Amino acid sequence: MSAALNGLTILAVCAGAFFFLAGTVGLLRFPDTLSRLHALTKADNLGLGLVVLGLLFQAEGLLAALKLISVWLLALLAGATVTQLIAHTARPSGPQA
Amino acid sequence: MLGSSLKHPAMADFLFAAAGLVLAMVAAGLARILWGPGDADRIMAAQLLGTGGIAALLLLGEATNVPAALDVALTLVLLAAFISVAFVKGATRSEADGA
Amino acid sequence: MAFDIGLALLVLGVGAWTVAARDTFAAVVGFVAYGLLLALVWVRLAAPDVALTEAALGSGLTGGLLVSASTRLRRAETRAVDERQPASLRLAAAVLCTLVSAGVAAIVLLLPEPAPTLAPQAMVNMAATGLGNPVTAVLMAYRAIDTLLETVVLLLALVGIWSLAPDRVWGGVPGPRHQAEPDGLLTFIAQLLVPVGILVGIHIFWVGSVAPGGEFQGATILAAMWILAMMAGLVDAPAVNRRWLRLMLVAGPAVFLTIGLTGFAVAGSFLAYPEPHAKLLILMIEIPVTLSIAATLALLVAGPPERAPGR
Amino acid sequence: MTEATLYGLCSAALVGVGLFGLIMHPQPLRKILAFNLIGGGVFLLFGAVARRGAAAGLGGDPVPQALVITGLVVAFAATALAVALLLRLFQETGRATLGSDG
Repeated sequence: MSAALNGLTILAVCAGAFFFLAGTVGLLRFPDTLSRLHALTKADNLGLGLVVLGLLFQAEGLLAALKLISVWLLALLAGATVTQLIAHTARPSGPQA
Repeated sequence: MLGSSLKHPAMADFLFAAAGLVLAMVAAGLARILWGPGDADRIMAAQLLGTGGIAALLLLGEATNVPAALDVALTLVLLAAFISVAFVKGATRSEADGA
Repeated sequence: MAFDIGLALLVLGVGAWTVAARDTFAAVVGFVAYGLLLALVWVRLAAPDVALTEAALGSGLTGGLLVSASTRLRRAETRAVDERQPASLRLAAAVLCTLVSAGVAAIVLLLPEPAPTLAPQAMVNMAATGLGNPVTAVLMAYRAIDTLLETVVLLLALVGIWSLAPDRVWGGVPGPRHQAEPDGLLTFIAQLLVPVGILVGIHIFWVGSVAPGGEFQGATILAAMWILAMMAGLVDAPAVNRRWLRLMLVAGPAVFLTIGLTGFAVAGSFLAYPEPHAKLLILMIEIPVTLSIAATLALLVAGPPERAPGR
Repeated sequence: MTEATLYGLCSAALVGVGLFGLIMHPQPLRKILAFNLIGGGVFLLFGAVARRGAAAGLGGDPVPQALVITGLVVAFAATALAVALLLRLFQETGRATLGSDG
């Protein structure tokens, strides 16, 4: 049972690390602000989400699990909303790249 | 949700390595702050560092058995949102100042 | 070890970038990243209490303050001509700074062995305070006078900021009035984040007696949430001449001082707690102190009054 | 080398880097940033000393750790005051630089 949970943790954390890689590549390679924004939100949400999922299999107790999920939800909410706000402030002057 | 008292030492090593890996990739993204060109890009790079840093922190906390790392992560995520809102508000205020 | 070397180099690189960046805003973003990385370093140095403070205050609240200041000063900064210092001065400064660094590095390498430590004394006496977190025990019991003075320092800084107000808005309301847009994104995020943040702030304050956390960390989060609510237009900043506000600001230090002085009568010296009641007394101090610190920190960020006080 | 020594050396370098910024930048906001950078370095030095003092089942000496928490709060108060002064200067004069002719 524990071995299965450990396996799930390894799988999810590895997938999460992959999405961080994708986000970094997107941030460095995409030509304009808005498409970089798009790449970044994907990486953010999925990368952190998968790491959190992986760690959930190791969590001790309900409070720790709840905190892990809250970290992800808050990052998701803040990230998405802030991305929108930034997109608004970036628009009037056009993509600056 | 099994206690980590059963945690395999190899698991701690793996999580530790994963923390390093995520941090290294995010550090590469930091080059965005160096290049700019716009404020929005810089905030985005900082946000990627924020999310990656939080992921690294969670992995590190689990690997080295520091449960308080969860509270640090919660604090970071709340304050990151606060900083981004301060940026948006400051930018609009700067326009108002100039008008 | 490889992880630590990488992290140390990353901290140094981001720190150097903060100094080297041509654009001030970029430097500020670098500083926020620097703070986040330092929080990771503090976890590595087995100091989760400091990691929390760094995340909340050193990086978070300071970062927000500097981000809004730098966006507001943008206009003035672009006008300021890029005055490069002469090469001779740069060289002299570089030599000086290298010497200072070398001096500090020498101190690090020559630290006495075995390292002196107060950890055993802190642990032995912790039982008497009824607390389970040695850092909180140091802040609230052994070095309580530092903590008391610190709350006073915060108030003095706030008095300094308020005294920068022009005459016509003396005692008025800090910052511009932010309009809430009922369907706005900012209103939405604030309505969701603020309650969660308040919960997290109280949690971190509350666990501080037994686990990493405490009044400064909790108060900082509460302060950030108050500012967030102000920026989203959910609440307006209070006029700084309001009596309830003044009371809230001094309540913490006042209770702290009163209990400290009572120490003379009941336990023989200033800030001594009679043993069976130590934990209760510390809690009685901590709750008003947390509220006072939260209000003070938020008003420090809000700045001097900019609008005349309403009635 | 232990991690305490490693981060101690890192703190030494940070103090130097921050000091350089404090001396060289003409803009006050950059000086405030550099001041905070130095602060981070000094606090890290305390952290290294605290880590070396690990004993009695604790990962570090709680006394320097508590001092760092106090220091962070005071550094914040000083930063807030400095920023308020700077913004006031900007409001009065429209400039955000020091010196006779900006």
